Amino acid sequence: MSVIIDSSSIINSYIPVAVFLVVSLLMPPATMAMVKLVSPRSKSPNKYTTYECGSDPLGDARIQFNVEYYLYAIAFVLFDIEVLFLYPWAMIYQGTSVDMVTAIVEMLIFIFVLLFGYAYLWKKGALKWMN
Amino acid sequence: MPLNWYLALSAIVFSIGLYGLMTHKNGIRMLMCVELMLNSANINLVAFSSYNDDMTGQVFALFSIAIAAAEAAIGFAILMSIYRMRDMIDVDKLNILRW
Amino acid sequence: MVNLMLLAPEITILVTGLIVLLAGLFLSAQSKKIVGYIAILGCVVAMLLTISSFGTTAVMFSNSLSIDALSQFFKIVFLTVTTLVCIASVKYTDGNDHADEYYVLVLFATIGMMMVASANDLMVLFVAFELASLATYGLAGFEKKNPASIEASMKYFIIGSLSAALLLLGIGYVYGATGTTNIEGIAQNIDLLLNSPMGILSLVLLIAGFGFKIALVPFHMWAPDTYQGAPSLVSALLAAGSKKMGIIAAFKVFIGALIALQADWQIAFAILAVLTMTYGNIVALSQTSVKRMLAYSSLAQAGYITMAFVVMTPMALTGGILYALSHGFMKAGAFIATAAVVYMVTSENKDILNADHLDNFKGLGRRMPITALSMTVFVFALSGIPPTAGYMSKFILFSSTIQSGLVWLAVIAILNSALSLYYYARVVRYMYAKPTDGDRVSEPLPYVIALLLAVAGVLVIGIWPEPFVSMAMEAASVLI
Amino acid sequence: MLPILSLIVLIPILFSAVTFFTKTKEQARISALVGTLITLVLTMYMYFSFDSTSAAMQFEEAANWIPSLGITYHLGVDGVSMPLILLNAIVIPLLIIYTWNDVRAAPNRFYALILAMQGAVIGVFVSLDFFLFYVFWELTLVPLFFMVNIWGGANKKHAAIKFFIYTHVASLVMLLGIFGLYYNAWSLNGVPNMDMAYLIGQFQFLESEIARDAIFLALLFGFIVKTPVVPFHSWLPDAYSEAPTAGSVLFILLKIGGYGLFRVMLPMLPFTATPSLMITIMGALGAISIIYGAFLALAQKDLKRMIAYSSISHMGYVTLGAAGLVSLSISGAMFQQFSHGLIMSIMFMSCGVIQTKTGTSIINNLGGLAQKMPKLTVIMVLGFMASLGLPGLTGFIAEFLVLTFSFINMPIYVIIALLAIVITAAYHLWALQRAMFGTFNEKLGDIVDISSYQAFSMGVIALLVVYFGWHPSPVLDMMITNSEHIVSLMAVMGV
Amino acid sequence: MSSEVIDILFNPWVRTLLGLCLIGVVFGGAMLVVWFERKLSGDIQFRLGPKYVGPFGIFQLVADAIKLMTKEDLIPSKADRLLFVSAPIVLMGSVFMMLVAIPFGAVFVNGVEYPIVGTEMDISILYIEAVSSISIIGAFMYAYSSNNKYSLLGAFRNFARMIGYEVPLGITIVSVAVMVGSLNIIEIAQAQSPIWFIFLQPLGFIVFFIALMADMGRLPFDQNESEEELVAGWITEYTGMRFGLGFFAEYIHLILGSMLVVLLFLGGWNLPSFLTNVTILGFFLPTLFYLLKVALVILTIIMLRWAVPRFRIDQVVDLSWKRLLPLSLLNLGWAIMLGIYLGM
Repeated sequence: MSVIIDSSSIINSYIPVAVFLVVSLLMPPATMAMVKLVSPRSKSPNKYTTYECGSDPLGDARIQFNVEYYLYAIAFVLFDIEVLFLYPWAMIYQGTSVDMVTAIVEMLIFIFVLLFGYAYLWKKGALKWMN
Repeated sequence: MPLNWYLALSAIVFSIGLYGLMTHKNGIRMLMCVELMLNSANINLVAFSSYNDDMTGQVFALFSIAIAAAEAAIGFAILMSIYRMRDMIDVDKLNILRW
Repeated sequence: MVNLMLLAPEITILVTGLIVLLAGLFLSAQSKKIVGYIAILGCVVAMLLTISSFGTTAVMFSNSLSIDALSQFFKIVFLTVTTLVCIASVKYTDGNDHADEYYVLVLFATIGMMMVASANDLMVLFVAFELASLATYGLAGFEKKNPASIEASMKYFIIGSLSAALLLLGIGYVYGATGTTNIEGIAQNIDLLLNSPMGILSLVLLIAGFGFKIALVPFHMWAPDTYQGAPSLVSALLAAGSKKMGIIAAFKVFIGALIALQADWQIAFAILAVLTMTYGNIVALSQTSVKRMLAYSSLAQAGYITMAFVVMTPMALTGGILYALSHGFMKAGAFIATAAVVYMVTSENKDILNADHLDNFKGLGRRMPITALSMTVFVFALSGIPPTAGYMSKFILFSSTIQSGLVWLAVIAILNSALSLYYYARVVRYMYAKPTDGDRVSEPLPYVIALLLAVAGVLVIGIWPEPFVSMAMEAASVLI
Repeated sequence: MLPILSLIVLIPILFSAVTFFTKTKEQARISALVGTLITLVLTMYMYFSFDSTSAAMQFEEAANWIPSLGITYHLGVDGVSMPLILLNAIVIPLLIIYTWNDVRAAPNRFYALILAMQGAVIGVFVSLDFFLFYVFWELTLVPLFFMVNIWGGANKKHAAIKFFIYTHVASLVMLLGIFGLYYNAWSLNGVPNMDMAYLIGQFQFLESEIARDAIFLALLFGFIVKTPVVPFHSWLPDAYSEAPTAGSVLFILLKIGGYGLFRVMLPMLPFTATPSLMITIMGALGAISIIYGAFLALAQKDLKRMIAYSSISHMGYVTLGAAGLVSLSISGAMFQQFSHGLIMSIMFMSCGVIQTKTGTSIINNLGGLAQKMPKLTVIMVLGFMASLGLPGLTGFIAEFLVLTFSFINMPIYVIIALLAIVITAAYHLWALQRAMFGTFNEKLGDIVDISSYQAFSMGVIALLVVYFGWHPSPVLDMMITNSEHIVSLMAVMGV
Repeated sequence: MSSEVIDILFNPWVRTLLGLCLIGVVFGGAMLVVWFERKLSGDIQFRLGPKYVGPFGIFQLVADAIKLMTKEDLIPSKADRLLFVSAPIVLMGSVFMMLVAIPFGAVFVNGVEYPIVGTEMDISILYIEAVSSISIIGAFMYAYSSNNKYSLLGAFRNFARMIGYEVPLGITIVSVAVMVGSLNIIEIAQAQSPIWFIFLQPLGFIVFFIALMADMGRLPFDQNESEEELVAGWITEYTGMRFGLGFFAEYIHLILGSMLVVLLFLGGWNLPSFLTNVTILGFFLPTLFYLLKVALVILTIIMLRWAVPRFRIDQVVDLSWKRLLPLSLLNLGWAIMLGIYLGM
């Protein structure tokens, strides 16, 4: 596989990213400014009410969220971190710096320990939607 | 870029976190401030890693991210217990334990 | 090839933890007692493995772990405390549906502490440090229906994570200046740190980071609240185990890696030691909650141990290390005794809030004779009355302080030690001299076993300290 | 050979544990009595095979204990400790007999503490290793603390804590002194060693004169607070008077402070930087104690407190005699310890009887008890007479020796002390007169005399007081042997 | 080409310009896809779909865009104005940042390959995954700022779903990366030159495809909208161009996601070398081939919309945690075995 770009200048590969970031920050406001120019305006209080199938909205919509979401979030954190460790491992797995068997065994131990956590979550019902 | 810029960034982020931790009472906010502080340390580690041309710092940062995640999970769990019991997450109002 | 036998204690605890985790899923609340026995078995096996390999020296995993007398000694301390706590917990978690989680957290915290003891790399040290901390955050809030427990957990968590951040930042600066996280590597490249403005900064951050864990004044504010609010057995683990973890970590980092900055941190530790022991003892005088009192006394004890950093002779380090072991027995024992009292009080009256109030110790000598007698031994040991472990360790520590000419420090420590007698004796007075209308209650066997083991430890170290002293000397010789 | 010293230390402690776990009062007191009697038999055996003409350590036992710190298990007796062991071994069984019929809460613990106390005190007397010495020294605190705290009088809490803290601080200061000796010897010879005689011998090689004085003063402080000596006495009246009778007697038997003077201070004295200053301090404190204690005793309304202050006054003789630095004055001081133990036991026992029978120990509330309690009166009068120094009783011999032979070296202090004799006589007689004689105070109600158990134990002690008063040589001989040995060390000083 | 030309081409600023052109391409593509979907839906349901504006109603979308432009810009009075206004920016930002790293094909000049991409980085797949997950924050901002109960419910469901599918997605990406030993998406694409990864890791492909569908919020995973219960879910309160931006972002996400599928599993633009060595063919054939595959994937996704009913949220979550996660781990193990076997 050929290295297409000189990766020593990492900064160079992020210049487009920065430009895109700026563009993406500017594009919606620019669009909206255009809309401002061309769109009609007629004020009426009913237009600004929150939609609730036509009836008057009751109370605040910004409610506390359910516990279920939280448990998923914890599980997510657990496995996302697992993936975090998988990425660098995947990089060196093919390399020459580490013995391949060692790499596999160590990762299997890691995943094996993680599976305990997974089994625990499952059995405890943390992965069950509780509505 | 000179190393100092990264260090300054890290110091600023750390100070923001510390300030938030000291001034806020809301548990979630405090948690976020702690995460900020940990991340500022990560910036340091990664910057030093690049500066010293040594991978240890980056590996360290990975580990510390994992730890920060676990810490957040536990923090939320505790906050949730508080919320269930007291219906609020104001850390200042926890005052059973004192003399 | 890595000799995995040297890691056998850690592996044993890890496997035990996983077995407990899995077993807990398939057991009913009533039959969960068995996980406690599994945990105890695992701890005992790990302890035997550690003792059998005592004195072996090895470095493994790219020089990130080192097995030597120091690490083995502290592993023995941690395993001792965990075993005691696990034994007593059999009763505490009896019939609790979350018993398995309790043991898992205890075991994981123990692995963290053990890894800190053998860490030879700041990265491993930090990760293990946090492993133990995270597990104990959860443990402190184990009684999730108890507002005090949750509050304790929250306070512990906030301060603990702050200390983690400080520690990480400090380690980051050390790494940045020296270009390595290996403890020996840092010691070799210390010139780079000395010549850098980051030197003193990292020192301050590291002292604060470890200070929080050891609960040195002024980094102590979480400790009394947490020890008071957390379940008593967890407090035992915190005070006797996780505090020692801070001490061994500080030993490794300051003496192992940053010895060249000795002049700077010795002054800091001298001030902290004096502040800590004085503050702890003075505030402990006015406490009516026994757990809180023990927490402040634990501050004071940490202050004594910190003297080892100031004196820094082989003898003083021996004293400090031996003190860690003795304190493990004494403090764990005292908290377990308190747990037994709390258990008694709450089984009589479910809704009682401060079950560890001194008033509940009234007439304990009649109501729970074994608990009361053990508690007496522990508090006398804590205050340094011979022939107990506390006396033996204080003897070596204080005398070495005098030897090295720091008479003022020794005098402050000794006066503090005398002051501490007042509040320790008060507990004994309540137990034996105050009348009570309560009846004699039968003491739960797990508590009794744990207490008697701790008493045996305290007395054996006090009466026949030779093997322990020589072990501690060997451990200290690793540092200097 | 029989490890007799270990046995007389361990047997009381063992029986203490046994007693602690007995269920009833009968079991407790019998177990306690058996333990103390075994100790007594062993002690008598040891006493009779003791060679009183030798100043050397006898019945020595030595074993390695903590080699890495140079700490050994080293026991031995000589003429300084033998009489005090004897005193303990004799009085404590009698004390148990004295309390035979007393009614009190938790008798098993009570007797267990007495036995533990006996073991600890004898342990102090037989230890020849500083570490061991300190261990037993501190151990003596614990039983007394509980004794006062649990079975004490109205003000027990205060008294117990005060006693505990006061003497504990003193012990810690003493410990600092011990550390000083220990590390001095360690740095001199490169090996750690905690042996008493060795450390005292190495003291002279300490170069810093200030350090030498400081170590000496630290040790002295530890001992004189325990003795006690004015101005470090203030724990004593509270503790003595608040303690139950048995506790007071145990306090009396706690002669470890004075013992320390002979065992440690006097052999070290010649090598202090300023021996004459040090000896003056000791002498002055002794003389002040004598007169100050006597004056305060005169002012007391409470019989028990009066006896307590008289105890301070008597212990002043010990310090003064030790400071006299003549073999006979030192022997006198040693004999004063022995005699004081016996006499004060009688006095506190009497006072305890009065307190339990009448419900008060305020002298003014008593009166005419002799009519109702003839047996008590006889013994008590004997005790009081011995205490004020009536010739023919033990107190006289001790005080005579101290005053006469201390005069050689410190005449001024002796003259001061002589003044106190008059006061001593006054308060003794005055108290006796008001409490026991005169018209009976009817408010006290119906009073019966002492029981036969109490009469027996007090009578035996009284007989001993008389016996040793006429025939002191069984203990005095060995004291003289040893004090001559001590004085021979003083030759360096040229005194 | 001479080296100077190559130098110019690899100048980051030049590449940025190229990337900006790609934005235009994608916008056009998105409009095309919307039209295509409507037309196809009509066909599937025996309707006609857009018809009047232009041939086959192909300018319907232009008309729609003009309509959106000229609609009044409404912000509900109870809405959080700052969040309301910035939500489209975040969403668009996420999409644009993804776009910059995804190759749109490659040209072969004299047998040398030049990918058409805004930027090349050695961790591009990780980067893409990272920025794509920002879109969930944008969607949540849409919902939370509206102060509408339907929106919030939609957003919560969105969260629960995204959280579940990120993990299998990540693990399957790792399984692919393990085979290649690189996180550069271009290298991953190139590594499939003899054999596509779909054949090596069929399980991985299935998991990835499902997870990606869920990630993009396509039916049967559009629980955040579920028109029948939640009106329009997270976007209920938005009108006019603000709505349009969110809508477009979703479709661009669809296109980019399909590209990922092709790049990771369907062989990217790889063609037999005898084709690419020919300069003229090599110049356009790989890109054409690649875009064809992307179109096929899009077609499949659109058809799936009408083939599979929408899942309930609990089913969605169960599917990810209890089925896809173990399967993805299994696939990872398979990938490791393959790695040993192939000695890669």
